[in-house]
Amino acid sequence: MVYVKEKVPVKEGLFKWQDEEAKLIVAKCTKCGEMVFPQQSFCPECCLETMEPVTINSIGKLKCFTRITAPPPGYKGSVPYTAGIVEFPEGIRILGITTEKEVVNLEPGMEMEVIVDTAFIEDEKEYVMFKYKPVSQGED
Amino acid sequence: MVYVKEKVPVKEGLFKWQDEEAKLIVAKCTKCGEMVFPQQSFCPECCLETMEPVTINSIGKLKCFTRITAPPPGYKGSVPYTAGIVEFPEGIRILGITTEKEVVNLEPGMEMEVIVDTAFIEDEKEYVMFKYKPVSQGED
Amino acid sequence: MEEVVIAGVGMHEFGRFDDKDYRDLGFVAAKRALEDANMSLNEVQAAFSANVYEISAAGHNVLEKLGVPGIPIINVENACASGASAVRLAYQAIKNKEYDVALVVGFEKSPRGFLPGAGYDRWQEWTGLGANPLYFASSIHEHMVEYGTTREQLAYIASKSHKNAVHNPYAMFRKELSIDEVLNARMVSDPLTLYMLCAPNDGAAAVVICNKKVAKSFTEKPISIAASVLETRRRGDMFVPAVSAPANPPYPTVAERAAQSAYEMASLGPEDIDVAEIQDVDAGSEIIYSERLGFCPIGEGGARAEAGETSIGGRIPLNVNGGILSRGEPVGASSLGQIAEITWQLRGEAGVNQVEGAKVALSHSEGAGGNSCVTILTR
Amino acid sequence: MEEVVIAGVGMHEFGRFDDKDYRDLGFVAAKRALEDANMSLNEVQAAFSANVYEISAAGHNVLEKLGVPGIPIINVENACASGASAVRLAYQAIKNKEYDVALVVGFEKSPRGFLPGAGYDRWQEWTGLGANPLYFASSIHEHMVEYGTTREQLAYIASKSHKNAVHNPYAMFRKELSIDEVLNARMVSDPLTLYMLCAPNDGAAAVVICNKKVAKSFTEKPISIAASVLETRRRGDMFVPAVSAPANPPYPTVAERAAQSAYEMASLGPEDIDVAEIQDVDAGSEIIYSERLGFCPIGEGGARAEAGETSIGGRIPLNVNGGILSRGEPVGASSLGQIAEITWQLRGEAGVNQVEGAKVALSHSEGAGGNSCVTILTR
Ligand SMILES: [Zn+2]
Ligand SMILES: [Zn+2]
Repeated sequence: MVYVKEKVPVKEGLFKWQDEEAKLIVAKCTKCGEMVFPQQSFCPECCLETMEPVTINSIGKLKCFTRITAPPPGYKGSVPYTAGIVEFPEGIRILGITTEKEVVNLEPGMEMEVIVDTAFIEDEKEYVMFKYKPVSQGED
Repeated sequence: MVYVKEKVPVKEGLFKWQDEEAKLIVAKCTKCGEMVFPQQSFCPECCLETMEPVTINSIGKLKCFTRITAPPPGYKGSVPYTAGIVEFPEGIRILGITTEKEVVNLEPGMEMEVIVDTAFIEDEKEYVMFKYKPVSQGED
Repeated sequence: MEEVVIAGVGMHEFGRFDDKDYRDLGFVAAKRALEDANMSLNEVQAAFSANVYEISAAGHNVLEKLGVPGIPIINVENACASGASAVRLAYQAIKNKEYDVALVVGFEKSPRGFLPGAGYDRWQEWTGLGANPLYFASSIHEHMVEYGTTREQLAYIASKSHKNAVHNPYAMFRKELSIDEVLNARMVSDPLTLYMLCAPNDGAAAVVICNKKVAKSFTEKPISIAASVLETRRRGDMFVPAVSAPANPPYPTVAERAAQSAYEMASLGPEDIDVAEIQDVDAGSEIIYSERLGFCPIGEGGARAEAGETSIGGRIPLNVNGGILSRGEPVGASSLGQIAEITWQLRGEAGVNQVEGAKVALSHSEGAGGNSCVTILTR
Repeated sequence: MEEVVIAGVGMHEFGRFDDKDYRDLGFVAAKRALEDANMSLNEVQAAFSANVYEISAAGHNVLEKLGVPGIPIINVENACASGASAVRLAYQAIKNKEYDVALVVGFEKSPRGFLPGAGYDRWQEWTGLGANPLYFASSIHEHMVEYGTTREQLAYIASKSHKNAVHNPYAMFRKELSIDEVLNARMVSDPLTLYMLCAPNDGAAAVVICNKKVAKSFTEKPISIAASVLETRRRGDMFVPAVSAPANPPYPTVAERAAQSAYEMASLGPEDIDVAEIQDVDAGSEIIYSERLGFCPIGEGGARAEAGETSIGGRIPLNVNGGILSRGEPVGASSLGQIAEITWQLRGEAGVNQVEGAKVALSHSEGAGGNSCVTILTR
């Protein structure tokens, strides 16, 4: 068992997670409505500093996915793992890791829930990351 | 004492050294006379494949020099060391390491002789390199 | 506005050459291109290099071996589209009479394994999102879901590539592979097996670009540059290393935009293209791009390929010398390799894989950063 | 042929910023330059980035933070002259009506210690010849031997730089240094002490380049680009990483050639320059280049500096905001920093270090590969 002093996100501002429901934070343009994840201050379309952070629905539809068997550069987790693109009702598609190791557990079009889970542990810190979890499988 | 199986040059084609007087090999253009070190097949001036290898006089004049105290990237020798530009009678200036650790042993304009000496030892191989040695100091 | 032609092309073989450094590779390609153009570096007024993984002054160091005439040299890095981006700079400069002759040389010693440095942020790398094949696999998987593209069609593309490459002396892989062999190979990023993904490798390619009038004194086989386009992704393209995209962007993809600009510039359409080298960085990309470049309707790329339309002798032969899947991808050199190959096609010098009577050819490269280049050549 | 102006400039401070990556630095500089030009990225039609040490699509990744308008982006690497080389591409493209507005952004997170990747062959590195300061030190030592330039004159240059930098918010070193402090500092590469050599560091700078007619709708203080030149060394310049040179080359150095081309292009001479930022990568370089750029006779650079001619208020003030010696050198950003500084000078916005009435200014950058850029601006 690894001793963990604190939990920290892999990057600040990606998701809400502490003492509240896990939700992705996107930036939304107050002028044109464009959304971008991770959040940034300039709108990709308007090219103006018109974005504000908003959270989106924690459930979306899985559009496509893949399974990776060899660790890519800098990866601190275990292989194999799966990743996919989820389309959220607000109209944004976001690439993320899923909770599943095998694609057999995934179906195009299935509902996925955003959860926050351990990414890796390093220097007594538990780094947490958003992941997509199939809604059908083991809901609360 | 490090065991050395063989002596090899730091790069082939830089200098003559085995069983003969140490001499730098330059490429000389058969068309315009331009010389370049290390040798290459194209003339820097004519841009044609008109170069042939020739050796040059093993003694030249020291134009300028410096002393380096911290090891640069990839350096396999010891610090401090000195390096300088020697101008050879054929009309080419070549940058090289000297045998001296201190600039106090060097004078602008002094005659320097090309010798071949140990650069470093690695994997039981002694890598040899040309160096400039003051002619006044300990000639044979 | 001057007319611009390709006066010479040259390649160093693509593969793994552990005893050569990037200078050796670039030197050979540039030397061959200059020889092909009956020129020396003395005739060249500006040079552009294309490379990703070297640090500094790489083009300068390559060209030193061919002469030191003091011309301006610019090193360009635009990922997989580096070479074609550099061609565009040379093309524009010659079109605008800045120079009469420019040399573009691309070269690469690719690192082994997954390519680093595509621009991922640290958190993407840490969590496993920093993997290029993940992007390629996701794209083609969505295509499969939406249009019924099959694994067999992906395998067909890879098998076609390897069959084409048998006769290409510049390709890394020159052995035929059956559809079964492709399907049964190690799964790298589902649905892409090892043979459906290109291998980054070493290599070099060079192109001499020239004012058409000036070219006459050097070569009797100039090939015209009818279009040279570089576009960059908008938000709809969730390209390496982007993490999100709008669900239904109301504008075309970057490949569509680059193709459209190129067709307009050349006053030609996709129906006029006789042969094309397109960014088959994986088998899925060949399918997707064959649609986006206008060679068949959206969704039909897999079926059309399987029906032989993109094979030699088919309606629109794609990657007839094996493409990136068989040549491998020395990133900086890759798109110049494409341009060399289609130049040979238009000259009728492509040997066994010659597309008979090819008059118009297209090269398409696309990669990290969302760069998309389309170059159209005519004879 | 269109007239070309600088419509806006911006810098991120030069220094060490361990908590920021290159994207953060480039973003700030680009944002400030666009704000200065009263533009957003939507007005920009093409972008050029200047960077040495990032791997791929670096400019794309920086600009993403300001918008994703799909414009062509080209990443340029030309060592210390990367920024000015990119400016030249933008300048040529706008002059030739390819675009009306282009953004050039340079950024760097320099590695610590001796800079790697200057293009040395392995044997040079192994044997100790792969060290940039060795080249700088040799050059100025020969100058000392030939013309009697003194260590005190070198120290004077460094001291002048540090004095000038006190009021420059973008400089890394803003503390005055006496001539004795410079002379007594650690000897790095004889005769160059620590304070006579620039420190590679982090930073960013950006320039908005614009068609003069179009600029009128955005800014009331356009600065004209009278010349933008890139030349590359001939054999006589034994520049990093060259090992040999002819003893008596019958042609000018690359700095002389670049300056000559620039003066011709601008129809101006060195006597017309009111203020200049030149490549003081070390104190010796400032002396040598002050001569090669025509600001004083060959051999007199050290004495003229010591006599105050190159100080603020002198005949030809050089590096009046501290130059590279005090700003430090974020390699890709460095020459854009020069251009930003002289733009402020010509606008009369340079504060304490303003050269009164400056109408014509020059920027000179030179580095690995033998790149030499000279840019002349006028108001
Ligand atoms: Zn907006
Ligand atoms: Zn010659």
